[in-house]
Formats: sequence, C-alpha cells, structure tokens
Amino acid sequence: MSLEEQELDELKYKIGRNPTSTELQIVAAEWSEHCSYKSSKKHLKMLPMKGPRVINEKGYDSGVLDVGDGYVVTAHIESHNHPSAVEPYGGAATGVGGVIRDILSAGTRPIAIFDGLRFGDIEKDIHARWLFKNAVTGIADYGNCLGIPTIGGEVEFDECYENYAMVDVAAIGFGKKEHLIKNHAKKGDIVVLMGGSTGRDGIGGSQFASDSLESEDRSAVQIPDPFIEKLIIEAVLQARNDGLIHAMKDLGGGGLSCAISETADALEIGIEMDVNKVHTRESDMHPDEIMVSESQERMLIVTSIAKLKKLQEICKKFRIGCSVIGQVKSDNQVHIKKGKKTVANLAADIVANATLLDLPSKEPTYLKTIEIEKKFKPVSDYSKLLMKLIASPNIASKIWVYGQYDHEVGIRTVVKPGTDASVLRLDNGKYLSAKIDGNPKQCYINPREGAIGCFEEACRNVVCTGAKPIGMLDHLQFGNPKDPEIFWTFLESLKGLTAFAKSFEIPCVGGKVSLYNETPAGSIKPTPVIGVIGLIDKKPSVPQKISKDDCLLIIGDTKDELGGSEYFEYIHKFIGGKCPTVNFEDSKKHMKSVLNIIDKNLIKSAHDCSKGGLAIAVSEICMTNQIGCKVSLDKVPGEKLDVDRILFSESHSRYLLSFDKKNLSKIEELLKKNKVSFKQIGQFGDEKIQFIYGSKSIINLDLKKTHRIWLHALPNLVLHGKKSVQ
Amino acid sequence: MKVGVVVFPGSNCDRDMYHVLTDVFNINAEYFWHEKGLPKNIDAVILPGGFSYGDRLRAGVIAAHSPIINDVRKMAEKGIPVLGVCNGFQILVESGLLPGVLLKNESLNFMCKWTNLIVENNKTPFTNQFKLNEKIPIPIANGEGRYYVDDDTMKELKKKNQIVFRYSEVVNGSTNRIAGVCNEDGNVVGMMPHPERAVESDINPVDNKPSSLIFESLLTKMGVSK
Amino acid sequence: MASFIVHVTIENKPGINDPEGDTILNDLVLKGTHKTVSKIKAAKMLKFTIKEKDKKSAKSKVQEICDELRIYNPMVSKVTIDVFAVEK
Amino acid sequence: MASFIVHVTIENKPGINDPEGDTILNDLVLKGTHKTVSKIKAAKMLKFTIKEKDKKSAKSKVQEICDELRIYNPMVSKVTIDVFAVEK
Ligand SMILES: Nc1ncnc2c1ncn2[C@@H]1O[C@H](COP(=O)(O)OP(=O)(O)O)[C@@H](O)[C@H]1O
Ligand SMILES: [Mg+2]
Repeated sequence: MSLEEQELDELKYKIGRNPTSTELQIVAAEWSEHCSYKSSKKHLKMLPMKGPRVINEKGYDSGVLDVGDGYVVTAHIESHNHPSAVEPYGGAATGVGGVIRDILSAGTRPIAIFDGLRFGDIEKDIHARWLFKNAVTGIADYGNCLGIPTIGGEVEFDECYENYAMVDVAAIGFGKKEHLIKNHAKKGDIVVLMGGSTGRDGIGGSQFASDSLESEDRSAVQIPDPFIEKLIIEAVLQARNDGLIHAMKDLGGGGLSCAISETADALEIGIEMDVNKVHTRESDMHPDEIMVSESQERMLIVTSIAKLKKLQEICKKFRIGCSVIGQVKSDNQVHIKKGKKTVANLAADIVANATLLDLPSKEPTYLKTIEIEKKFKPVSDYSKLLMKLIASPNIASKIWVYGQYDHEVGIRTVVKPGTDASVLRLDNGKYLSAKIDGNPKQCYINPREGAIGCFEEACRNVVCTGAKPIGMLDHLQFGNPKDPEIFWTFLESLKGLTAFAKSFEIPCVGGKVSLYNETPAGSIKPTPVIGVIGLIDKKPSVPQKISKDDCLLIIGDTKDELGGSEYFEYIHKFIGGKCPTVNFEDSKKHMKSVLNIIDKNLIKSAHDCSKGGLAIAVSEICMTNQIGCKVSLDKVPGEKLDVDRILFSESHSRYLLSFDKKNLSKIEELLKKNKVSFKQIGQFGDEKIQFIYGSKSIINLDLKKTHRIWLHALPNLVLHGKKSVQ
Repeated sequence: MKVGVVVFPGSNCDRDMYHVLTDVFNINAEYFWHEKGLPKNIDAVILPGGFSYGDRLRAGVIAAHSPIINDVRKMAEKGIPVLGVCNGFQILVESGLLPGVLLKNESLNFMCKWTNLIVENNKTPFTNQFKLNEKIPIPIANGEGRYYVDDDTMKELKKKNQIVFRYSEVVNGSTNRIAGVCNEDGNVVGMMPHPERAVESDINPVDNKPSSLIFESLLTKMGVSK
Repeated sequence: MASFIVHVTIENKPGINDPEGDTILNDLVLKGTHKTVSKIKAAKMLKFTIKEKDKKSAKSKVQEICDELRIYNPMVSKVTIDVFAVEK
Repeated sequence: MASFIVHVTIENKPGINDPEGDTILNDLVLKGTHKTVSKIKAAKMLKFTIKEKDKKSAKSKVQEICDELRIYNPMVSKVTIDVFAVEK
C-alpha cells in the first residue's frame, strides 16, 4: 500500500505534519482508485441520478427506488475481477458477499443476485476453463447458502480476457420504505463492528483492485464464509425491525479505514475508535493491518448505548461477533487509538475525499480503420454454419451455469432464467424484472454506441417480460485510465449511457467503476455492463408454449451492422466493421408497442434479437418451445442485404413476437398505428428450424439434434474439453 | 391446529414454508429457533430447507445435534407428523429419524431444476390425498441429494412401504430414484424436492394442484377441511 | 498433558462409488498424458489439535468424538485415525 | 514399474481462515463434552494409485499432475504429498 509521491506531499500539506504509518495506510486505502473514484468521479456526475421513484439518502451504498404501496427496491452492482483472476472460487464468492452487504446496509432484504461472467477463449485456453468453472462454483456456493436466488446474468468469452476474469455481481433488495435506514448519528452514539473476525486476509485488496495484475499482492486472497453472511443478514434485519440501527455501512474495499472515514464524512461526525476492541482472528495484528484488513462478512453499525444490549443479544442468538469499537464525536475527526495511544488522527473529509483527477483523453488510433470490412470466403453451407454458431461458447445454452444456482428460493421467481429477463413477484402485487448485459466486442469497435447498445439490450430484455424500465445500474470496466486512449473510451461510453438515460428518462440508481483491468497482453476491451430494472403493474408476460401454426413477427429493421457480431468474430475471426447503433426514436416506439401488445394479452411470448442475430433468436425460440419454424428472410424489414447479413446482423431495437394467428390483425393494426417497421416473417410447426429466401432453402436444421447440441455444448467443453461441432 | 417450523442457523426456506402454511393454506404456524424446545400443543413439525451450519462437514449433521432435535424425536415417537424438506430431510437422516444417507449428487454440482415425483406411498400424513403413482411436478435444489441405502436396508424399506416418493427420471443418482422416505410408522417423512415452491400457480410453470395435496393431506390428517 | 495432532481421514467404504475421484481421474488426469494413474479416491481430512495424557488416549478420544458426533456416516464411510506428537 | 499409493492433502495455507474447521470445532465438538480439543482444520485428500519406477518418481509425477491440472490453487492452499508402496 502506498501513496504516490505527490499524493504524499498533498497529505502532508493538508495535515501540516508528517503522517503516522497508520495514517498512511488509511489514506492509501481510501485514496485508491477503487475507494475514491479519483479518475472517474468528476465525469460520473453527468449521469442522471434523479427521478420520481429515486430515494436519495446520505451514505447509501445502493440505489433505492420507490415501487409504491410503501415498498422500495434497492439495487447495486460490483465486480471482483482482480481477486477472481487469482482465486476464481473465493474471488467470485466474496464478490457476491460484498454486493449483498451493500443491499443490506440500506435496511432491505436481498432478494436476487445477477452475475456477469467473462473469461478468455475457453475453446483453446485451459486456464480460462478453470477460471470459469471455479467462478461459477464460487457464486453458486455463496448465493445458494445465503438462500438468495441467482436469477440471471450472462456469460461471455473473448480473447481479450486471457489470463483474466471479469466477475460482475448485481443484487436487488426489497423492503418497506419505513424500514430504510436513515443514516444519522449523534455525539455519544457508539460504533459497533459486527460479523466475522478481522484477520490478515485481503490485506492490500482494494489497492490490488487498482493495480494491474502483474504487480499484484498475492496475499490478497479472501476466503468466503457464506454461513456467517447469512447470519449477519438475519441479525441485521432483526436489529432493523427493532429500530436498533442509527447508521450502517458494510465493510468492503479498504476495510475499516474506508468504512470509518466514509461514515464520519457522510454523517458529518467524528469517530474515535480503538483497534484493541476489534475482534481479530490472530492475536498479534498491527493497527495498520487491522485498519486495512479486508476480511469479509463484517458490518459497521452506529447505535446508542441504550440499544446496545438488545443488539448484543441478537448477535449472540446468531452466534456472530459484536464489538463496540468506538464512539461518535462532534469534531469530524477520524481518531484511531490503540488502547490509550493515538495511532491516527485525521479530518474525515481529508481522508474521504481524495483530490479528483482530470485525466487527459485522446481518441484511440485503432478506431480510425476499425470500420473497414474485409472480404470473407463465401459461405457454402448455412445449416452447418448456424449449427457451429449454436454450439459456440457465447451462444450455447447457459443452463449449465444457472442450473447450479438456486433460482427459486424465496419463492418469488415468476419468470425463471433461460429466456430474457427474469421476473420476481413483490409483496405489493407488482412484479420486478431485471437483466444485466454487456457487449465488449461492440464496445471495442465503438465505445459510445456499444455502451448504448448494452443499455438498450438490457431494456429490451426487461420489456420482453412486460416491464417498463425504471432504473439502471452501470458498471464501467476499463483498462489503465492513465492511458489517454483508454480514458477516451471510458468517457465515450459514459457519454453514450448518459444520453440514453436522459432521453429515456431512466435514472441511474447505482454503479461502479473498475479500472486497471489489464492482462499481460494489454488492456481488456471496454466492458461496460448495464443492469436494468423494470416494473410490471399488472401481470408479467410469462412465456406460453408456442404451438403449430402460431405466427412469428419481427419488429424493427435489420441493418448492415455486423461489427462485433458473433458471426464476424467467431465464424470469420474478424474484429471490425460497423457496430450496431440505436435510433432513440425507433427504440422508444418499439418498447412502447411491445409493452402495449403484452398489456393487451395478444402474444404468447416476446424475445429480443441480440447476440447471433435473427438466426440465433429464432433458433432459441424454437429450441425452448420444442417446435420448428419456417422463416422467410426476404420478408425481413430493412434495407436489402445479403443473406448472411440478414441472418446474423445484431441490429438493436428488434423483437420477435410469437402469437396465435387469430391475433395477427390486431397486432398489425397496433403496430401500424404506432408507425413501427414490422413484418410477419414465419410460422411455427414441424420439427425443423428453417430459413428460406423466396423459394430457396437456406437453412434446414433438425430441431431435436440442434437442441441437444445447444444444451450440452458448454458442459462438454468445460467438463470434458470436448467441442460439440467442429 | 398448529404447525411448528424449526429454524436452524443457516435455514433459508423457513420463510417460504411459513408463507405457504399461513398465506396459502391458512394454517396456524410458528417458528421455533433450534435452541428452544417445542411446546406440547404442536400438531405437526416441519424442518425446512437451507444450509444449516453452512452444510459444513456434511449437510445436516451439525443441526442433527441441536437441542430441538430431542423434542422432534419425542414428537415423532408419539406419532405426530414430521416433514423434512431438503436440508430438513438431511437433518432427519443424520439424526437417525429416517433411514439412509444423502450423498453429493452424481454431477458433483448443486442442481436447481424442475422434475416429476411419483407417489409410492399414499398412507402418510403428507400423501393421503394422492392416488398411488400420481405425478407431481416440483423443483429440486440441492447439492447433496443423492439418496443412498445399502441393499439390506433397501429390502426393509420396500417391505415396510417406506419409500414415499421416487423421481420419474434419473436426476442425481439416487438409489432406485428415491426422492423421499418415511419412518416405519409413516408419520416422519423426508423429501429432497421443495413442495413449498410448487403450490402457487404464479411460480409453478406446470401445475400447482398436485404439490398442494401434500399440504392438504396434512390438513385432512388433522381433520381440518380447507 | 501433552498436545497431539490427530488426523482423521474420512473416505467412502469400499463398494460405495466415489464420483468425485472418478471425475478427477477421467476428466482431468486421463485426458492428459498421465496414463500411469489407475485410480483416484477422494477423501476428507480433519486435523484435530488435542491435549491428552498420551498418544493412545488422544487416539481413543478422537475415535470417541467421531463415533458420538457422527463425524463420519457409518453407512457409507470409514475413518482412519493417525496420531502425531506435536514437536515443541 | 511398481504400484504406489500417493496421498495428496490439500489444506488452506496457515493464516488463511478455515471456516469449515472452525464450525466443526465450535458448533459441534465444543458444544458437547469434549473440551480437550483446541483446533480443527479441514482438509481434502486425494489418494492416487500410480505405477512408476520408484517412490521418488511417483511423488514427482503426482506433484506434476496436481500443478498442471490445477487440482489445488497454490495461492490459497498448500499440499502435502506422501507416498506409500503398495503391499503385495
Ligand atoms: N451467468 C449467468 N447466471 C445466471 N443466469 C444466466 C447466466 N448467463 C446467462 N444466464 C441466463 O440465461 C439466459 C440467456 O442469457 P443471455 O443469452 O445473456 O440473454 P440475452 O441474450 O437475452 O441477454 C438469461 O435468462 C440469463 O439470465
Ligand atoms: Mg434477450
């Protein structure tokens, strides 16, 4: 842990003396990129954070949305990339733990987990396979043990993550508005550390997240203990019900240093604490170690002396540690003692507010030529090609992943993982829909349009369940921000997200920035991951079984936008071309129309077109419904394109609706009225996935065989190292 | 009539079970923390699913030593209906109230999926409303759900009609596809699948009627008509 | 009283299948170039630190704990107990 | 070529916590009457049966397999490898 030289000078100047070693550790932890957001904070302000449903309170680690009838939903997203790259099992598991405590600290019960997983090319790279397999087990073991359903996520493989791991975890909480923690404290209140013991694990952790992997501190491995976390959840919620919590913060990156200084700063109080009072795992821990230890499963609670006894009883019942480590003072100082001796005494606002940077940015040179396409070998057999794509790791069914996650516990899961967004029922009769999406391949080609695309895709997924988007979470993951070209991609993505959020009036309710994501081969591709939360007032659109003679209709134009597509990258091994862009007006019209149609109960299911394009989206519908379909490519709306482009373009704002023939005219009428580009392109029946152009057969795949390959491709690869299609 | 829902450190389906008992079936239910005793006026006991003690050492083994298990045992001896679901089943097995053991699934992974049960014994307090061989669509969610007994015990189980539920397909490698068993008297039943996740139509994608019969059987046994 | 380290190894009885060992063998080891391995068995070990008057009582005490608290499930597993003196 | 049994014991490195061992100690063993136990550490063991020319090469072969296949993560765990000759 160390400060840069000018930061050290700045600290000396601000406090007018040389810092003690403990002060240095505390400040280094808090001024790290991970805790202070020093490179990004200035710019993050551009995101719209307000909205009629958004509830803002000081010191919340998660976003809060009012969902009516006295209830709130909380949401947060985090990543645990560096730790997962070193120890995928523990890193991914403790990633879940961290985001759950953010939800808990607002005073809400966590009700859902989402995971976004990205690794190197698992077809070639055995190490990537090992990382993937263990990260999935880590998430499963942690979330399952907590009894919080993991109801959705995504999995993607790309060479840019070689020897690395991107593990994003989002969580949603639910509770009564009156139970929200109001985060306040007054002089004489006491500060309690609750949960597991403080050990040497994770020392150097948050710094580690801000350094590239080469210079990692390998002692920063965290061992997950979901059992303690489960007990903390129950104890905290009990204490909340009994009104015992004045303010609360979870311990994450930077450990006690960050929790104490941020609490003091946010609540405008001083905190005096004694490291001797912290329950430690080992007896010989130095104050510096205690202050920066990132031992998991701990919460900081401010309460009053009068309420302490009840709090201790609760902790005793749940057999978790509960130590009074300090008091609230009126002087705005963070005062750390060891017994009688002062080891650190700093103004909270100095510690908690690192000087923000204004880093230079410059358009990367690679972007100048990225849109130029190369000539590909003509495709001779589209059936074979589609089969290959269906078996590819990015497209293959992810049931091997979410089948290891308990996605039913809590008995809220109305729409289960496996299609688009998942849906939870809430206690006020409404339904919540959510999904996270990223697309580094497109973001690499166009950081702005790529990020907008992720946002729109997450919205589309939520809209397919009949939900109106009410909030967004962004997770901005990039390489070294000091590289102006990388910083430019960060800014572009952020600007894109801001423009979309403003135009669609979807407030950003939370987010996270993760920088310095570098592998030995260089920076990762820009990897923003966007979570969207939607609300359904009446009934969600639960996919109904499609039957023979039902119709397939597409909304939205298919354009010549194959840059970053699975077709270019997986089939032709080509990175480049024109990335799909979102036309905001069309996008809104389409969302509105789909919601309208769902509301009128006219369809059996809606599915969005995304990764792999129309060909994959249609195949997915066929496979999940166990029914064939015949699609006429010549009918697909949009400019006139070659067959491969119609099949595999990943243009946004497209939806596939499946419905009973009798509703066709009503749907057409509604879409015409809304001036939406659409067309009925297919009909269900038989056991073949077929694409034709005019009278010419382009693709003809056996449904059962395709389905089998789609289901088993991923486990075959991960467990047995076997490719399903050559 | 009153049903006790036993809660261990790490139980996590207790609230789901409580919700189903009270909100869906209008049954008077109460939570009992594992360190407490069970009062005499309890008419049935349910051990819900979860990860008691984090599944450490073996699922259910540490909870099986909890003080409350002595009371559960006494009630079981008196013929009071006892149901263990998932981790509850594991605890009943580890405390010797039910025969057999639950081993790691053959896939070695946690499995969360919907499957079908076949009713093999419709004489228990939790199955008296079923027809024999009736099919129940229901989800499983466990890592250690592979039921195992040795050959001799298996013969006994068959002879004494102690196999209550079987899976309709091979799910996790359980001996004879066993998904649930009862004690010799039939009043203590353990099952790996989660009936509480299947009784409400909005979260059951197939058919919630069959699994509801598990709770309606209990009501019938208690002489309560719904 | 002296300190002892007691290793308790819990493994499946012969005849009970061991999917974990089999999977490591078939999916990892034999897939590679390591053809000299013919079997892998997975077991769990608990290392107790215990104060007893001698090796023998350390062993019998731990055996008692294992039986009484069902550290192993006698229907499927067996235990092996090895005692080591703690070096001062 | 001779047959060897090789025991690979995988446990968390010293200083890294061991929640499983702690829970078994505190919630099971110490709840009872067995107060002479002061620590329990949980570990995993794999028993390899392998044909190699001698003890030494059996050991190095198994070590190689464990490293190559990432049977354990050296960042968190340490392994101990013990070789035994198979009695005929
Ligand atoms: N890592 C994961 N964890 C949980 N669910 C996942 C994961 N990856 C994919 N899924 C689920 O699989 C389904 C398909 O995922 P994906 O292809 O990303 O959907 P989409 O293309 O609609 O964004 C979704 O229901 C998604 O939630
Ligand atoms: Mg989708």
